[in-house]
Amino acid sequence: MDLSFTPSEQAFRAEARAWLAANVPPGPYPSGDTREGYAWHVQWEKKLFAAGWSAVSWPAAYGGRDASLIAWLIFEEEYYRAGAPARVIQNGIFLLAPTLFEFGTEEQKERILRPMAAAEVHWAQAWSEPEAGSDLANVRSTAERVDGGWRVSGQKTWCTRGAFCDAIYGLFRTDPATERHRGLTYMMVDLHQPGVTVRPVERLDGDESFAEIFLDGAFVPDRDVIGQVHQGWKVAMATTSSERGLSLRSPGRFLATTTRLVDLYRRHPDPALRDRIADVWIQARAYQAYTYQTVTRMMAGGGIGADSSLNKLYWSELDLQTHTLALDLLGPQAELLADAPDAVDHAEWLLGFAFALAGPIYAGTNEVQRNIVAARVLDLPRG
Amino acid sequence: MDLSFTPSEQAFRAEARAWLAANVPPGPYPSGDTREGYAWHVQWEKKLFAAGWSAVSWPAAYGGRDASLIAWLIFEEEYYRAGAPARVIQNGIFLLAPTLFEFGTEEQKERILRPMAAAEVHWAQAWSEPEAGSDLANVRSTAERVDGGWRVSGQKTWCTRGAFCDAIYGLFRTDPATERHRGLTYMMVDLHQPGVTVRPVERLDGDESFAEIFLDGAFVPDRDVIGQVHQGWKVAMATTSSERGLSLRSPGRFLATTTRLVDLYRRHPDPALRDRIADVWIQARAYQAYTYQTVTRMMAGGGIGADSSLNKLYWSELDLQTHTLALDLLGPQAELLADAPDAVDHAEWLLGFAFALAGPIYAGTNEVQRNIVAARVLDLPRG
Amino acid sequence: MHFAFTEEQQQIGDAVRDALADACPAGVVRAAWAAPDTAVRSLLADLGVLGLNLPEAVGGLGLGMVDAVLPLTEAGRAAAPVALVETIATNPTLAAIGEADLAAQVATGEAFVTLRAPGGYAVDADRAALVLVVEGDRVGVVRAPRLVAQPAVDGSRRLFAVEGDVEPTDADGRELLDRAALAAAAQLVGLSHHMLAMAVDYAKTRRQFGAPIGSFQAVQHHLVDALLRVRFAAPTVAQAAWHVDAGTAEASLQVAMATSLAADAASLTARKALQVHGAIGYTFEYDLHLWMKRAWSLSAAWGDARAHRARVADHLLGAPDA
Amino acid sequence: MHFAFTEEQQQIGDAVRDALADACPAGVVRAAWAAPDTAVRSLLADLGVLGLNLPEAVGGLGLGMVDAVLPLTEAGRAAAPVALVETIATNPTLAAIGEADLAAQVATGEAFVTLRAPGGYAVDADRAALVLVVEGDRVGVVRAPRLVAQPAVDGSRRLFAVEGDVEPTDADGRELLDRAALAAAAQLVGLSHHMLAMAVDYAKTRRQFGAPIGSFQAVQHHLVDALLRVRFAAPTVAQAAWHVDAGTAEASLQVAMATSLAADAASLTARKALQVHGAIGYTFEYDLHLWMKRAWSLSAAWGDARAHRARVADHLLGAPDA
Repeated sequence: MDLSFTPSEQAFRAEARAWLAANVPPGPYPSGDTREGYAWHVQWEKKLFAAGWSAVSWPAAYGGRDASLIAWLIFEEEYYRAGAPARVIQNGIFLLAPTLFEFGTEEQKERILRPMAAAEVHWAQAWSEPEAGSDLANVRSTAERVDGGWRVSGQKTWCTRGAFCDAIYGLFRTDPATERHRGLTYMMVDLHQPGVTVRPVERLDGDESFAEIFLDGAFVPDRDVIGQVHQGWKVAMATTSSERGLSLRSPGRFLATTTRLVDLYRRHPDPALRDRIADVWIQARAYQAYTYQTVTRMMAGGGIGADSSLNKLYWSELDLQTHTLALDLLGPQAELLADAPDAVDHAEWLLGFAFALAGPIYAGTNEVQRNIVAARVLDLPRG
Repeated sequence: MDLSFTPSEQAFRAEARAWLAANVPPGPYPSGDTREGYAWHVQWEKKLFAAGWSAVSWPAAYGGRDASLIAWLIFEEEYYRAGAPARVIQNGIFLLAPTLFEFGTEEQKERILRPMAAAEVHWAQAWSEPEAGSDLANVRSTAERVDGGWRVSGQKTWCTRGAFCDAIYGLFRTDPATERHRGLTYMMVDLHQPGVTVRPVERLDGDESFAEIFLDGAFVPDRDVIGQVHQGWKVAMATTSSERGLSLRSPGRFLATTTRLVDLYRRHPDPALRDRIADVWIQARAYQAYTYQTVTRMMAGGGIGADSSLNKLYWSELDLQTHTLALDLLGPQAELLADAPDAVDHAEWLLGFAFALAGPIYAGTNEVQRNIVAARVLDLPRG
Repeated sequence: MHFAFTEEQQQIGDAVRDALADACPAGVVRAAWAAPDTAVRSLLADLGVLGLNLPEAVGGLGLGMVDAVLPLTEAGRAAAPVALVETIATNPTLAAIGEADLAAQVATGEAFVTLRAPGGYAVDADRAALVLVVEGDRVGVVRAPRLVAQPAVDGSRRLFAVEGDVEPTDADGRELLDRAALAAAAQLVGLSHHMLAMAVDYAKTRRQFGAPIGSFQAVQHHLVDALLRVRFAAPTVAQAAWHVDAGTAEASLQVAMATSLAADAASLTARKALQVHGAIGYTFEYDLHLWMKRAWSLSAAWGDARAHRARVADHLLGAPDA
Repeated sequence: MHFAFTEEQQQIGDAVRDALADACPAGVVRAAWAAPDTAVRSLLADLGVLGLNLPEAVGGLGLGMVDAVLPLTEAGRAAAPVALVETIATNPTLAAIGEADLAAQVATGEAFVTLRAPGGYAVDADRAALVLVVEGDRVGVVRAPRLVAQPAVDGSRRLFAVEGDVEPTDADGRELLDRAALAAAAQLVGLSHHMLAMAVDYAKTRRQFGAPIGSFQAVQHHLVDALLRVRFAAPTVAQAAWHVDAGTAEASLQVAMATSLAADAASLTARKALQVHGAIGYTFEYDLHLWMKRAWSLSAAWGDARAHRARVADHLLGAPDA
């Protein structure tokens, strides 16, 4: 056990910190979940990519730096510490890319990864359907075999930033005779083609970033199938329980948020909340320690397994506690929007609270995550 | 709505308060859950009965005062306020008696109630069996028809103070062809007879008050069946969801405990706990308000229904919060037993904490209570 | 001791409920985000609710806070886009400071009086004939306020910062704030009832894993937890109202208790209702957020749960640094 | 950055675990309530655990707190009725204050040194060659203590109030208390693991409503909640130990973090384990209470979760009345 950072890790941190200090634009930033804000963020993503910071853990061949997972955690810590813009391309680089690294062909990696990290091609996840929310295996969208590929039809929903993206990835039923987990195939679908209709859906905070995507015979060439045909569930789950469980919300985010909460307390003190503020600050650091432990194990060849579900439970509940506390500190100013003259910190705590409320829902509800942990970690009988 | 007390309610309160002030012995009292302590408590119960305070809401004919439910709540408030001894006969007067009032024959009421309230005949509940805990309908004990009555066999468990009692009440399967809720009969069983073996079981706090009761052909005369043969489930449930839901833990208990917690705070202050202390003090008073509302409805002819489950959830969770807070205030002294020279308040907070931990388990686990509320109050589909 | 609303009180509550069910469906709440409501306020005037606690001499019903609890609860249930807290709170003050003419206009809905929350803002101040403020323990009047709009999370609650000369009065400030907090608590109970009902309905119909999600224990227990908090908060609101009307020494303490419980209940219910709905509840087009945002707003505007508990703690335990 | 125990550290932990599984079943823990243990303490001496962090010169292993984490955790898992917290905490102090001979006897199990908790008591003080106390920021020694037995909830932890002349030393009191708190935290992690394992086993075998109770979502989620707290507490204990060994400036803060998390995890796990067991868990003859009582005791003796969070709060936010 050596919890100090190696000279090269320290050098990496110093380089990241210096670059961010010199390049992170002053806030507040527009929301990346509106069309105008998204365009602003894409410019930032391009700048990040140009400097080699878009996907540090990727091979240099695809625009990364071959950084270790430890270094990636360090970069994330520095990124959030600097208050840099939220990553609007994260559903590509953090959710699709790990799948491509594990199951993609060389051709796919060559073709897809660099434009993804460069923010030239924009990716949205398309896991949910109207009848497949928590019950992800209940996919109704179909793919019919045609010459050179597939014709896909159906409805995908809650596609984050789907209205601004170029392509989606998700599961399609390629074997009509099957049910649930069997007979599904993991596909990427170009949105710029006939047979695709994208309907933006506003979130409760007013941002328009959700999309419903209606597919009616859109074409998916064979080269856009990831992994084996009919083996999509395995492909999706393997990456869910590998790196994706780690990368969705890295500790740096919560370290930064709780540090800012401490700063907020200094401006809006309330002694009755000291204990709870210390508690969330500690929990964020526990999440950091846990993650360094996990990453050490992964770098030695271990997997993350169902720990990704424990991770998700921990950070989502921590995030909600943190933002609730911030609103408690703010009192009458808590409810003000960013355009209110009296708004504190550009209303980031209210916006953060609203987003934190979604944490126990997205990426698999916390009820489903608890079921998964009960079954896979505690080996309890299925209900 | 009139939340003031009528002159007669006020007079009743004054009379109770005066009698208790003159008669409640100075503490600490021995535990009513040890054999020696039980004997001490029985003497107190006899004194209470002699003065007419044992079961104030009962008809005078059985030793009560014909007091209204409001008056009963008032008496309970005064009783706990005075710090009077815990009622060791409560499983008779609060759990069996309501059943007798609703389903008992005149003969049964004449024969059983007065000796019960007078602490001459001692009653223990016998609901649980090894295979029927949360799943109360899974009763295995049987009753076989014989001349003039029944021969009962089986094992009852977790009979509180069963080792010191004379008789039990519970459900027995009278129709061997039935399963679950059907074919059960509500019976009272004299423990002083052949075919009865009582094994005391120590609780985690060291008191010996649990008992396992083994029945092997013990006799139950017909006159000790309550309600119709084979209709025992209905009899048991009707009273569970009527007065019993109210009487098991009346608000007076929690008003007194939280008032004593405030006193403890004054002796062991800790500003970080002010908010939580105010919270439990408020909740105790919310339970009081809720109960007066319920009782007003009942006195107008309404029932309590599944509200008894909401009650149980509320007071059991409140009690645990209250005692946890007390131990937090006590710090290093929290873990001391009553015979430790440094023990605070005769270790009542530690003992109360241990007992509070049982609250979410006994009288139907809180998980089962939540299921009941979901089904009966919210009308949610059964799982 | 008789802990129940009278038949008359129930009837007024039912009448408000029925009227709002017709006149104030979710679409009307949503519309008030774009264009401030006038119709629902008129309806409440017609029902007598706006003058409920004004003297009969000025066209009011001459009733008290206990009578106001059910109408307020029902306005909360409907998320009526009306600053009813301010009206119910300020009505007795108007009578006390001799603003009889204005009071008469309030009862008919012709005029509106608002109240600046301590450390906070005044709703609909741009439409108000008068802004009341509390300074020290007394009420002050701002007749020519300078207003700055402060857009907030609930688009139907139009907040304004208020500055300007304060004309002092002898009216009791604590009583005014207690009425406001209590009125908000009653609305929070109603808001909670509705959010819970939406979630229960959704849980009965939404199917996943081949069953209605309301059949899963985790979902059931979420909803029961919310119900538990709402059920035990509601009677304390009525109780506090009784103490306010009776002018007992513990009225303000009772208000603090009720408000803290109602605010906690509403916060928890909002969270559980959203969780049970999942993503659909997170959209702007689904109605749940209209109720959630009102709940967030009302549960903090007049002192949040913790602030009211701090008042109770001060009463019980002495001042914090004592 | 390498966040993992070494193979050697794992091996020592496994050895302690295996040895205690054999030599310290629940019956041995229970027996220690009646007659103080000597056998398990001897075993730990034989395994080198008692001298783990004493210099090799006095017969110790010359290791540090990181090395002690797994043995402590395993002693917690077994609820070993041994005052190991006191030994691991006081060992470095003995070396520092020149008690080399005594230290050598501690390593072999011939002698025992105890430590009075701040505001509290000293375990097994009647069997101790020396009682250490902390006064101000320094360690003091009580060589001829007057002891008063203070019976407490865990019958295997024999507490004594300690009075007597205090001989001052230069040894650092904060470091001593941090080692004690951290050792307790490691034991709490082990205790939690065992309570959770008992509850999981019970939930798999106990049937109600025609199914193992572990198949019900409510029971599953109780157990997952406990697991979550234990899993995220454990690495912070190792991390704090590393900071203590490295002597970093934030070592004491890290101990406060780890201790608060471990204490909360153990309290929650005790409660959930009892709830899942139901009445059987509430009996004296079932073993769960032996672990619960140890957890209650250890989670408060060296400062409870809140006290350690208060240290963190002071660090982050300044003094409370600042």
